[in-house]
Amino acid sequence: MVKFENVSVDYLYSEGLKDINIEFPDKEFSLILGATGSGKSTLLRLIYMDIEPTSGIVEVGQWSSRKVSARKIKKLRRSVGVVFQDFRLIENMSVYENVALPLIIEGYSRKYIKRKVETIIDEIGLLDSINQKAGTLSKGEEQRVAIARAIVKNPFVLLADEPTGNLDPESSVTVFNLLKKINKLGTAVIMATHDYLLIKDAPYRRVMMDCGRISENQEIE
Amino acid sequence: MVKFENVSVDYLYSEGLKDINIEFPDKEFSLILGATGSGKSTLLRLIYMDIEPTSGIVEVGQWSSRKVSARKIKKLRRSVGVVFQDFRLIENMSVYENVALPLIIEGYSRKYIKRKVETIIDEIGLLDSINQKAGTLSKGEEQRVAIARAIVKNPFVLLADEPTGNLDPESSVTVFNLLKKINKLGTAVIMATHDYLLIKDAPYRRVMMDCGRISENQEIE
Amino acid sequence: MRSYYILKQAIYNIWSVRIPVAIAILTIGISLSVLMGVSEIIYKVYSTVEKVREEFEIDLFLKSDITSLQKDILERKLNNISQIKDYQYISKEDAAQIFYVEFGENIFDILTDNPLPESYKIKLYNKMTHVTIVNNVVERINKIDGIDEIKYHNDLLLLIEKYLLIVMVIGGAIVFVLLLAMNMFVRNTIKLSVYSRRDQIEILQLLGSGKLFLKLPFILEGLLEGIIGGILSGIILYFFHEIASDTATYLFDYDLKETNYIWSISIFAGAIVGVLASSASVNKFIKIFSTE
Amino acid sequence: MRSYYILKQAIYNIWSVRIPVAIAILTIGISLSVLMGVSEIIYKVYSTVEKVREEFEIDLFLKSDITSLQKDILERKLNNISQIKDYQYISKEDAAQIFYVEFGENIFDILTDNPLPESYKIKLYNKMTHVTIVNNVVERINKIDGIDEIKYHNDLLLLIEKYLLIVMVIGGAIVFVLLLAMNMFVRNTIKLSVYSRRDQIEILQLLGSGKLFLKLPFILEGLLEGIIGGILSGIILYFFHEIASDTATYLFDYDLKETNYIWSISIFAGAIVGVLASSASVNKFIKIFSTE
Ligand SMILES: Nc1ncnc2c1ncn2[C@@H]1O[C@H](COP(=O)(O)OP(=O)(O)OP(=O)(O)O)[C@@H](O)[C@H]1O
Ligand SMILES: Nc1ncnc2c1ncn2[C@@H]1O[C@H](COP(=O)(O)OP(=O)(O)OP(=O)(O)O)[C@@H](O)[C@H]1O
Ligand SMILES: [Mg+2]
Ligand SMILES: [Mg+2]
Repeated sequence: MVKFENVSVDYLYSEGLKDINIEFPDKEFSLILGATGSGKSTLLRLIYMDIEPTSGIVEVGQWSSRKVSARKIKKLRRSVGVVFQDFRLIENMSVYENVALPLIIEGYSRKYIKRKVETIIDEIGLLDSINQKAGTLSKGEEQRVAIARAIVKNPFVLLADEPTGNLDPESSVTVFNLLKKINKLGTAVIMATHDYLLIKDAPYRRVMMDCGRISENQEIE
Repeated sequence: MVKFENVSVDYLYSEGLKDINIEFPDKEFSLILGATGSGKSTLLRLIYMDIEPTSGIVEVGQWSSRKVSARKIKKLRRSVGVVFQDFRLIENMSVYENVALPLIIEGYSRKYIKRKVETIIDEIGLLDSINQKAGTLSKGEEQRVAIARAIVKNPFVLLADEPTGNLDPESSVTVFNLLKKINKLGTAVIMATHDYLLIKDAPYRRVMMDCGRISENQEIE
Repeated sequence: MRSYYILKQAIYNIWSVRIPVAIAILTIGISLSVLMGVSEIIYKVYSTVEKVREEFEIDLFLKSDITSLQKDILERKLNNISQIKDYQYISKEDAAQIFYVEFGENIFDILTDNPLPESYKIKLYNKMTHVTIVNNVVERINKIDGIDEIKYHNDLLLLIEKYLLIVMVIGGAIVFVLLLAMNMFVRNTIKLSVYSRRDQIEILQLLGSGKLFLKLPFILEGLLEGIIGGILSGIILYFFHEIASDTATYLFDYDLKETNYIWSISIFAGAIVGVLASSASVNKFIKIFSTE
Repeated sequence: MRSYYILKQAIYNIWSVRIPVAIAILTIGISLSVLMGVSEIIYKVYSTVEKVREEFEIDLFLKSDITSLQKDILERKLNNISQIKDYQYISKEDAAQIFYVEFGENIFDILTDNPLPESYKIKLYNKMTHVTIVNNVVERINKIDGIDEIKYHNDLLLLIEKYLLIVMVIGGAIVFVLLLAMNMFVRNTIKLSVYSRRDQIEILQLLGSGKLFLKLPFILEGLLEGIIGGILSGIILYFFHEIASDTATYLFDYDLKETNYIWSISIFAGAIVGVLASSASVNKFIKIFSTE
């Protein structure tokens, strides 16, 4: 479970977040919507504790933003999968290596990693480019690699920040279906998106953000 | 006029471009469509001569890819505006400075630059963040800054690589209208996009790309 | 898999970021060779001075009418002077012999009588060959009966003490300053090399990698750079030895080839420096929150 | 506007990329102070040796029965020896006077007769104070009539020639090697500092910026870094002078404060080094196509 209690984030020129209170239950699929600059990414960054809240508490599973340590944050980040809005691939590593990184970090066996990574790269349709350097991929390809890296370790929460921004409608649907499938397997997914067409009929909770506040929190059964 | 003659680009793992023949007349608005990895960005990069064609000739106005020199490419790039797919803002400069750069490079007066840059930043709706460092902007904001920088110098061709990928539908429409306006003023616009909804009713030429080839070149009056 | 990754990454890093790595290697190589070259020169000067000291001796020429009792007393007194390491009695015949060896002429060919006096050659302990101590010893010896003349090259000692020793001290200071400076250059270069890859460190942290995993590729990279830098420095030193060898033999009567093993020290030192510097550098870029 | 941008950018660069800039400044500062400090030491040793040389003289003691005609001939012959710069006649009275000054005793208090001989003090040209030349000169003088004894400290010259001069040569070599090494360190550091901002250079090129516009902010940055590094080195040298001042006065009889102006050279050198290095570094990252 991910829980925000009176969370605010102050930035120098802009809103950041103001007094956010919200819970994302386990296994649920939530969509975060809102104009650019409304604070979607900031919200997600708080969850993987890339930034600290200026005030308030963020709780993610057993971890709380009140008691952080390098060791705890390390554990937390290992159990959360993140598709960063700017991908954050390591440019001079191959697609394979980028996707394998989370597994390597956790110390899985080479054989397991190979099987797992190849399956997932196949699923996102990049098997042909598996040895290509991430720095030479097209943006859409990079985005798919970023998605593969986020889901490869079966995280307990998956954060996806605009995961289809650089994809054509067809690939977007494929990716969205992938996220749905992962959600069905028990992972909570929190996805920030602008692609209203893609999510039009999705039966998921929609959280609307506006200037650093949650303007609507609409659950759909 | 931008003209491709039998242009191919070879990449290590993937298609790149194969035998492209196409003309983009002056003052026209063209849309480049196609799945991720189909070669849209490669096509655009050839126009601002960030890469060389492996074979064939690219002609942009008075410049030809057959006779390049540092001096000629400098001139060419000054008369072409580019919205890069990955924005390419200078992170530790402010929004103002990033947008002003092309004008500073051309040596305009300080007063002229100030007026021009402030107008355009207002137009893309970032006047509040004018002094914010580009590195701290949200992706959507970065994208709009990238657009502002591309159009600030009234280029004779404007290349826009997925300029609305990180924007919410509303901002996308604003940006698209801005591009239309610029086109009306006489600038040829070549825009690569995935946002079919946005361009649905636009009366512009559509170039469909597929695996490095042009699969359709459909002009609309 | 982790260790495979780490090794591969270290090698790959080196190749994919050639510029900073090449610079780090060059910096380590040049630093080490400058440092070790200068140290070696200073050491050679030092050992030359020591050799001059070691050869320092005091000659006591005895009166021609000295009695053997007086000689006994003299020897006993010499034994009592703690600064004296050793002395050697040279009889009139020994002196003639030495004269023959040194001048190639038999003294009896010139004179029928042997005019050379009996003498003692006195050696002091190495640490005692300082002008003031020597003067003191000479003074004590002077009081002994039966001595005609005392000869010793105190002016040489004076020179050593006034100039050469100073040069040594200055040389030591230079080496010390160089040590600090070179150490700083190597650390800074590696820090910059890591700095240019701070993105990678940040990404790995966002993926939950532990500190060690984060650091090991860089440490290994530092190790490899250090070893290559050390080899580079070894090669430079080798050529320095080749070039300077004749000069060194002439000046210091010293076979430079003897210290050719310096190249192995150089590699070892390079490795240590590389590891320490890269490890410390990565630490600078490890932080919990990206806003820190 | 361009120039405003360039200046602002240079200052801003320095602040926003503190780490590489601080490292560049430190590197320039330490390099300059090591280099200038070592050069100064070597120079001091050199000037001491020169002073010793300058003071070198040959004393000719004349026979007591020398006639004034013989003296005339002698002087004429001395004039003919081209290595001789100068000579000074010292009469018996002058000698007594010198004796008085040196020993504090009037010679006539001890003896009624003045036993001190007439003499000439000969100075050679500085360049001529080498063992072989001196021996040659002495040989020629020796052939002149009326000379009783020639005294000169050839052993000191020998020592200078065998050791001190060698130290000088070695010192010169050290300075030369340091010059190369430091130059490389500074260039590399600045190159790495520019390397960490190669994105910015690439972006500016994509926007059609000319070479000069691209380079000027970095050149200005190099200039500022060089000046600050030079000031740093000036401060280090200043303290080095303060600390070493007494020692230097004692050893070399040299007032270090005299060369305190070294800090200004240091700033000047820093500025030049900074500009050249940064200009060359940026060139490395200027290319037409991003695929090059
Ligand atoms: N490190 C920072 N320093 C200062 N301001 C920041 C920082 N990060 C974000 N902001 C500002 O906070 C606001 C919210 O940013 P955030 O990235 O959360 O927006 P977003 O909803 O993700 O937008 P987008 O849809 O464009 O990605 C923006 O106006 C942004 O400029
Ligand atoms: N520098 C490069 N080296 C190797 N392959 C490259 C390089 N640049 C692009 N490619 C490959 O060429 C193909 C076309 O790339 P391009 O960036 O033109 O696609 P795109 O149509 O712009 O895709 P997207 O919609 O994802 O941006 C991709 O498969 C990509 O992996
Ligand atoms: Mg965002
Ligand atoms: Mg593209």
